[in-house]
Amino acid sequence: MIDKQVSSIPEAIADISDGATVMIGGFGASGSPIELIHALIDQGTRDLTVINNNTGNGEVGLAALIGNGQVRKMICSFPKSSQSKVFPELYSAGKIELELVPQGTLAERIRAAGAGIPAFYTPTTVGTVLAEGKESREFDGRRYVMEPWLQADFALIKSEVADRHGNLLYNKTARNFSPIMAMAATTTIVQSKRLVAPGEINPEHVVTPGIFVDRIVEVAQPVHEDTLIGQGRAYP
Amino acid sequence: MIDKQVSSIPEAIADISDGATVMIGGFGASGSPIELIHALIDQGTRDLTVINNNTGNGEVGLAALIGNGQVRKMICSFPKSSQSKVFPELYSAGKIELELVPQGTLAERIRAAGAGIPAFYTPTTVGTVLAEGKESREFDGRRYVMEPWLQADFALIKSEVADRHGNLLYNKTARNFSPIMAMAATTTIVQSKRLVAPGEINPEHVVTPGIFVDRIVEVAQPVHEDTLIGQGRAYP
Amino acid sequence: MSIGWTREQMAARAAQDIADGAYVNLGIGIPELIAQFVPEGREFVYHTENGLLGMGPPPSEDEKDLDLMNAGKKYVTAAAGASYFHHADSFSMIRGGHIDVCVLGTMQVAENGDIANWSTGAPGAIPAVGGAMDLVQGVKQIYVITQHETKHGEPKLVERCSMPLTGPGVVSRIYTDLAVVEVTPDGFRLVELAPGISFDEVEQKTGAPILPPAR
Amino acid sequence: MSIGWTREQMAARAAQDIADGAYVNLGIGIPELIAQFVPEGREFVYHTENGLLGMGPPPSEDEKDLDLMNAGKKYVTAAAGASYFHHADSFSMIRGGHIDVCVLGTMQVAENGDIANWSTGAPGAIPAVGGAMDLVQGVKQIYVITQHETKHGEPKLVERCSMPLTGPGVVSRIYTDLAVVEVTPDGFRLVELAPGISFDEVEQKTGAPILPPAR
Repeated sequence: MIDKQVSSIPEAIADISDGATVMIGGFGASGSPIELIHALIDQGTRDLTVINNNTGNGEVGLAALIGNGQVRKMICSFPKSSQSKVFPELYSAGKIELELVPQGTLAERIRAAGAGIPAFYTPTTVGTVLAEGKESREFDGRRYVMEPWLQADFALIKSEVADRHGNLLYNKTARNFSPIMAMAATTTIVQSKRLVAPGEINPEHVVTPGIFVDRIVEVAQPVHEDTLIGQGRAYP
Repeated sequence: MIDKQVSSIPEAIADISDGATVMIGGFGASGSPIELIHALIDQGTRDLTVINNNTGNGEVGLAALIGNGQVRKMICSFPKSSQSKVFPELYSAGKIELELVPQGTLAERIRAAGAGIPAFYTPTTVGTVLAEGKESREFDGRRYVMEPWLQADFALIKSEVADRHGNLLYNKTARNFSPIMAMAATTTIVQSKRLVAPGEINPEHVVTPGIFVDRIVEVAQPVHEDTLIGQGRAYP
Repeated sequence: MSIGWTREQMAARAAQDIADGAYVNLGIGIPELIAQFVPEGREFVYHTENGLLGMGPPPSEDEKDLDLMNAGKKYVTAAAGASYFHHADSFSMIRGGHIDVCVLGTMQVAENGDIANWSTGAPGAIPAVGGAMDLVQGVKQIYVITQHETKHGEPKLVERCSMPLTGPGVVSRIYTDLAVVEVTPDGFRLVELAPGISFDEVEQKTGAPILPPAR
Repeated sequence: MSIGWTREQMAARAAQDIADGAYVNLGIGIPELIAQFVPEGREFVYHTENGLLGMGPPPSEDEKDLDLMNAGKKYVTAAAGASYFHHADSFSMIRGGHIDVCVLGTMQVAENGDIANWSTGAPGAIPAVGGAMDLVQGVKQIYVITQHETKHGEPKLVERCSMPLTGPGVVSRIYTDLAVVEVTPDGFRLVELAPGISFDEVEQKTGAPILPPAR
């Protein structure tokens, strides 16, 4: 029988090892799988390459993971934040690498990895410094740059509802990068607010089909990054 | 105010002119916008390039459009059908052109057009006669062929529910190519079984966001291609 | 004359080699029978490329929905835990390597894993490929179920395919009425004989050398 | 000293040039004010690149959902007729040319339509681009709202951008506190002056030649 549920968060992430590439869902605070990230801090895994649109906020979640020195390299579109000094300080000190990718290219590279497309062409960055070193060519008289897929060993995802097959629903704009990251990672680990029986999610409404999910752990009352920041909290 | 509803089928398709490229949703009989296709037969538009996975069934819908001599070229993955001799006879007589595209490549080329991606690489067809004449290259030691986007002037789509913004829901596997065709065509024309007020479709459940839709016409009791064929019907 | 396995037995034998929890795409014909022979205690999830994961058995007349069909255009049902999606997402599952096993029928399969199952290559034939080339390139394991010989007594397991390829070097296992054969770097190798069938007979009816089972 | 338009008036003026039914993406800052000045009888649909079409006004404290924000990470609401989608679909709307108008702030805009609004290019600055480069390449019309001069009295409308480009030749209209300016093949052309502002003043504060209004 298919049952992707695991009973604890530490068990869900136990095989994320030093040097892994990890996609983390969320755009800003919305959709960030805080409990999974904090477990990764507890586990002490190091030398990570992390893919996320941003670099976290405050001193919790992704910012705390970075602040704890566990991240070797960030791949993101917008590493600055008004609410976090963690990444900027490490970056300015030369202690963390950055691969800057425009947001739409980041999304498309992730989707391409999930879809078995090793490279594609996009007009984004043409005529800018971010196109330097990239292969480019014309189609129908317009210039485009070639971009490669972006794969990962793991994806950490937060969902609203899940079943044992791994079918997922999200809450509003918390959806953001999570469905495509679930497609692109070798192993996709989900923390879900609710677990329901197969069939309780209408097949017409499924956002992430179960085939893209490997493990689900129930986190019935997830803390929200914005709430933690509002309380001035730091992790650990 | 945004209101994409038009009051009649002939009005909805009136500007499809001779020589147009038209995507038609549906996989076999499921999701085929029969009423829109029959209106195109009534209108007598000729010299069409039609994009669909198949070439229609029986003597109704797409098969009837082809049989009526209105289609110059088919772009599809599977032009044979046990239920239609229309395309095979014209093709064998050299009276219709065919661009054969593997099904997944067809879907991805359509999606690429909607997503502003002029070309991408896929492993599909590598090592086969269908890769002949295509540009190919290696990524990470595996060979891929380059495929261009596939754009269209019009898409004809069947939906289950629509609102005046053009948000769409489909019924089961009738969804198939319709959401990506809606993205890829300059003008997307939808026949919908039901029209509801904005807000009645849960924003979490929308399959095709309204931005991809241009016109909606209500067809409250659409005939199903399989029903017509079962009745031995021909159009006109 | 040999007896060997029936179509149902071939499907049942192939089903034995599919792991619990596998995502499976079944081609038209004998492969479809696999769904009737899922081994005790296992659950397979069926993908059909027109846009359904979690395909269930054919509907009763009451259940039948004209908009719920499989890639072979047969009416089906949706199992609990199913999901619908559009064609680009469906082929992302295939091309992206998310489907574990695809079981296909074939016209020819070669000792190097080449498969030819989409066109005879006869002049004047209308070419029709569907999703076959996507499946053989994208799915993790490609299994073939086929009669060992054509109706005319010619081998379907050959040294090199004479018909146009669907994909090169993609097949890993072959289930015929006579035997289970694996494709190895050294060519065909027998895995198992059908009851009453000898290795000699299989060797004789195979159009390429075939190695005895690995010890 | 000139008076010219306030931030609100600049936004209201830009809103006049957006057609009924337009799909609109609004940058952070003054562009966001446009939503408050939709002309009578028109309906705009707002796209926010994190995954919402049909963005509504900020929520009341009761309505607030921590998972419903815009690309500027401000809490928003969803209007009737809204839809949620993932990031690849969201940027398909942008890159695929489905958004009608994007209104952005800027640091510099050149007479050839080049825009520089993502990085000062100062050494040691942390680069951060977000969706800016996707928007300027993908959206049908790129409008800019900006003060005519920097805080230090330097022109923001220039012959060539000195800062790193966001995109080349993409801007069609510029709304400043002093004037509305269009980008033509012949360079900047005045469309309209703010009340109390003379053409001479605009000319003087623009870092490139500016043509008088077309007749």
